[in-house]
Amino acid sequence: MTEIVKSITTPIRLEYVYRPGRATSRFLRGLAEGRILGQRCPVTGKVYVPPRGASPTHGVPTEEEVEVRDTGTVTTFCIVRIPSEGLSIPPPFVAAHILLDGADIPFFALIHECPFDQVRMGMRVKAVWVSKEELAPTFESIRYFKPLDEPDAPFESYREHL
Amino acid sequence: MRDVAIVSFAQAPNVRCETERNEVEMLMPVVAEALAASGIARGEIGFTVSGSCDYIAGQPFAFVSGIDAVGPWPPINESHVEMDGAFALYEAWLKIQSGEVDSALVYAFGKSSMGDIAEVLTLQLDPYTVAPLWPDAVSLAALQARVALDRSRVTERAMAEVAARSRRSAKANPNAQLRGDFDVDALLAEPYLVAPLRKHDCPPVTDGAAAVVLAAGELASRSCARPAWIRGIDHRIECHSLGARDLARSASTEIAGEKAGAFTGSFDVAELHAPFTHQELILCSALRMAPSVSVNPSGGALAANAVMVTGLIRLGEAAARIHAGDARRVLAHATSGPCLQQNLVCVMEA
Amino acid sequence: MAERCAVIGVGQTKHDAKRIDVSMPGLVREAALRALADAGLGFADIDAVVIGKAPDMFEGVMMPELFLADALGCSGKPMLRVHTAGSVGGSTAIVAASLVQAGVHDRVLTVAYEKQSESNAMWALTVRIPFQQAVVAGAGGYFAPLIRAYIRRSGAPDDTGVRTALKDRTNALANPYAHLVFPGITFEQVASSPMLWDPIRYLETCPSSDGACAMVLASEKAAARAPGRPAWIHATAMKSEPTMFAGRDQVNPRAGRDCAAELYRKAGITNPRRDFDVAEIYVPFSWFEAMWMENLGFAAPNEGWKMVCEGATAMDGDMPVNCSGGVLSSNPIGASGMLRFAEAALQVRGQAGEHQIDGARRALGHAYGGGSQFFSMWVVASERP
Amino acid sequence: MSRSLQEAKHVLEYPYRRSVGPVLGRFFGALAEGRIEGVRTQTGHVLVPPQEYDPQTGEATGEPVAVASTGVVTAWAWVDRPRPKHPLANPFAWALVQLDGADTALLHVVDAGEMARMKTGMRVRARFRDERVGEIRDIACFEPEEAR
Repeated sequence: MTEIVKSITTPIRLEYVYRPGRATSRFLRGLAEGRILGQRCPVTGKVYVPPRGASPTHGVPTEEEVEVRDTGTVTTFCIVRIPSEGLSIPPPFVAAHILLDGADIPFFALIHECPFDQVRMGMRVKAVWVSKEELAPTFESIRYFKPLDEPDAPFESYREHL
Repeated sequence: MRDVAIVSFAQAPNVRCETERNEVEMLMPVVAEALAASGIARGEIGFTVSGSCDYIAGQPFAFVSGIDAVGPWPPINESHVEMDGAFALYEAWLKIQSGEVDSALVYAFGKSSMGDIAEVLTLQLDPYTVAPLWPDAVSLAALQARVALDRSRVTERAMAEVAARSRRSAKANPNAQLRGDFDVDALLAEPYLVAPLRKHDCPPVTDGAAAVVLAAGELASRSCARPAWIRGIDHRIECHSLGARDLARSASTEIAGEKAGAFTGSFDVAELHAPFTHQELILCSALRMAPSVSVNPSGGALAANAVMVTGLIRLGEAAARIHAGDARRVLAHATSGPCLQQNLVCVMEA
Repeated sequence: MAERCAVIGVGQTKHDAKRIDVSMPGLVREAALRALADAGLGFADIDAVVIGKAPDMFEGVMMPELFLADALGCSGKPMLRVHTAGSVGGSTAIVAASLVQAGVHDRVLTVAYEKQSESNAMWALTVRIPFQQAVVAGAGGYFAPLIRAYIRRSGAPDDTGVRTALKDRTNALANPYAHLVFPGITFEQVASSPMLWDPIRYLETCPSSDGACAMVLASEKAAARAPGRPAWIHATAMKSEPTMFAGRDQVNPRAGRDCAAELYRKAGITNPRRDFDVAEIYVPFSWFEAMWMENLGFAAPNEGWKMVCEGATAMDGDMPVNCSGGVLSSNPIGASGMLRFAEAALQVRGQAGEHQIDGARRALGHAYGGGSQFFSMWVVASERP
Repeated sequence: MSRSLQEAKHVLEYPYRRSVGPVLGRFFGALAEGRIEGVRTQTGHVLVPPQEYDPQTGEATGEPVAVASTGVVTAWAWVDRPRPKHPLANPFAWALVQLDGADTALLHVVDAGEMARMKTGMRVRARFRDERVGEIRDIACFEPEEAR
């Protein structure tokens, strides 16, 4: 009697070559210099960080470069409590939306140097960079954000960014 | 049926590798150009639909950022097919036929250069008994060419003549990637890539993007001096297994051609989506192309083959002949799947 | 000018974490053959097939409609493949309906599926891409901050999500096709389940399922010959907005509000809470029920949670939502949206079995996808439009 | 305008685990035993590889049918420079092989050494792997059946 096979394994491996394009290249080069560079939408004047070269609301190129600060306000966040593939740090940890000072769209980053259950909406935070020698054109140049010793921002100041 | 026409068409220059711009940056000027040519304002477009494929980009949801290129704000009526943009155009045509909208923007994008496209296309095959052997797209096309050589009037010389003619025609197409004069005897003296295919029988690897605007009735007449009216459009698929169908003919093209009205009257121009030389010969036979028809004056897929865009470009190129006043009745064809598994035929008139 | 279109056949698979007993063709055929049987038809009677699913990387097959064509009796017929992220099941049904509404075909089979057990959804959703920021912890990690923002904005009580989860998990007990089944589940069990992506608990989260859904859509002429009661499509709508832009309201996205407004205008709905008898809404994390109640106009802004807390969305409430158990109970991603549309159709056909709302005449089917940016919806009713 | 940063490699990799269903499950089971089985459609055609349905109509197929491990090449393409993922590292032919007793052709490879030995209509025989696990690659390749 032939044994019925239930399943087979079919490994798939494909290799691709990625190129970041101009806007992302400028942003990543900025990180290598310890700077956070956004781009301004020519129609709405809003500053996008990281920039993708296009205004998502108007379908036009964003060319004007704007440097934003590495401080900002936590608009909202999630406490990740389960481990999963690809995480470099053990849970629990906080992943936050951070509205950088000078930007008009939240930036995603981790928050450390603060107990995870004390992170708040409105909390003021600052980027913690890798050492000067380690700065490189990658997102990893910013290790995470840490709390600033400042009063929380009022809800009204960021409610439009939720 | 409503009268629906292609009223404008734009495409990015087809290139071997677009290193400077991401997909959105490639699409933006193309969408802007197609909209400007139609005279229909961005906010007035009734429906937007695109064609692209995650596996071309190597990441899930690759199409999502594409819509940034149209600036979908306020929110728009929008859809996406994981197929060539030609099939997105079909969905747009349906939407207009249903009476829900009067105009549509259709776009497609793909950077084939990002991966090994012949190997990426292997993932289209039956995942149980075929894909695990990793036959690449060129090898499968070569099998089909063999069947055509064995069982029909296709010859290697006729195939080389298709290649030479396509690349000669492409000299007049500023957006083409491969163009020039080639000697058929010299081509035939080249070694096989995968026998019976030589390099010239195969398409180039291409990055590209294209956009088309469709409009109905009076809006079409206002948007374009010579609209390319869609008189018939249909697409058909046939069975997947290469060993269970007749590879020497394209049965699904025959049905789609019949349904689209391709066999009533003559054509000035036909733009056929044939990435491999023998496929053009198979398609010409399936569509009963008269020798007088100018086939692929743009150079076709042999001159530029941005996968997921090539079919939409065929529709756009054919329509552009009407827009320019160079043709009165044209046929456009698009294909999907291994060895011409799925085929779309569209008949347009001035 | 559009032709009328009706649902005359509905089929779905038993949804499960691993449908190890079937191949992909077997899975889609299980749903398709049930829909055909319901419609009293065979593959030969079908004019065209429209298939939808979420990313191809879930199963590692590029454009799988090509190899599934034979399994769905498609040879010589038109076939289209839709992909609009999580809303795809809904938009696939809408594309299929437009084939009938455009007057092109009389009987269209539409199928949506996902066989997530072929890989791992968390892997496929968090593929690491060069030059881009790493995605943190899948869909839960993405949506949890939006839920937190909703709680802050609305002042909703913390147990709102628990209540929805308990309701949907209880409803699922009456649905033989549901994947997650917890007999005798209690409020305490949900409330004490572990936090995964705070504020989302384990039992407030959708599963990862293998499953498929299929429907046969028909013109008025073809529907007249159907053996069962048709569900008439009164309106469909789709709306999209960018994933991210300055000032975007991600909690109550305008694309969803605009989509509902267009849908209601087309269907003549003036008061959704009064005009609908039942709704099937795409709720992958329990809090989204309250959020979508507002987005869909069933409740005023910041008051959706009141419907949940008052029991309005329960089977015996005035606006029953997700009587099938919803996405929280079965989530074959590509099919999840079509399941909402199909369950709405089953309700107005009186064929929802143990989770039927008696006398349901008009129902809403809803799906969303991407970063709450793609919406597709339909209204189906027992009466002809 | 500054130019783009250097390119980077992106690898998309997963060992998909596919449930195969009853019809292919039996086919793969037979391959593990060094035999090839097809399936009969309602119209009497024998499909190899078998499918759960008739590719022309979508109707369910019937009982399994044993076929020979020999057959005829109905189409072939010669690969001089195999790709790393190809089943054979030496030059070989892709081929559609209609096995004796089957009505459809199976896609596989023929190890013929050189292109001059390939011909449409030639007879070939399956060479099975010694270590078989129940999958299509249990057939290592086909080879010319020159003894006949």
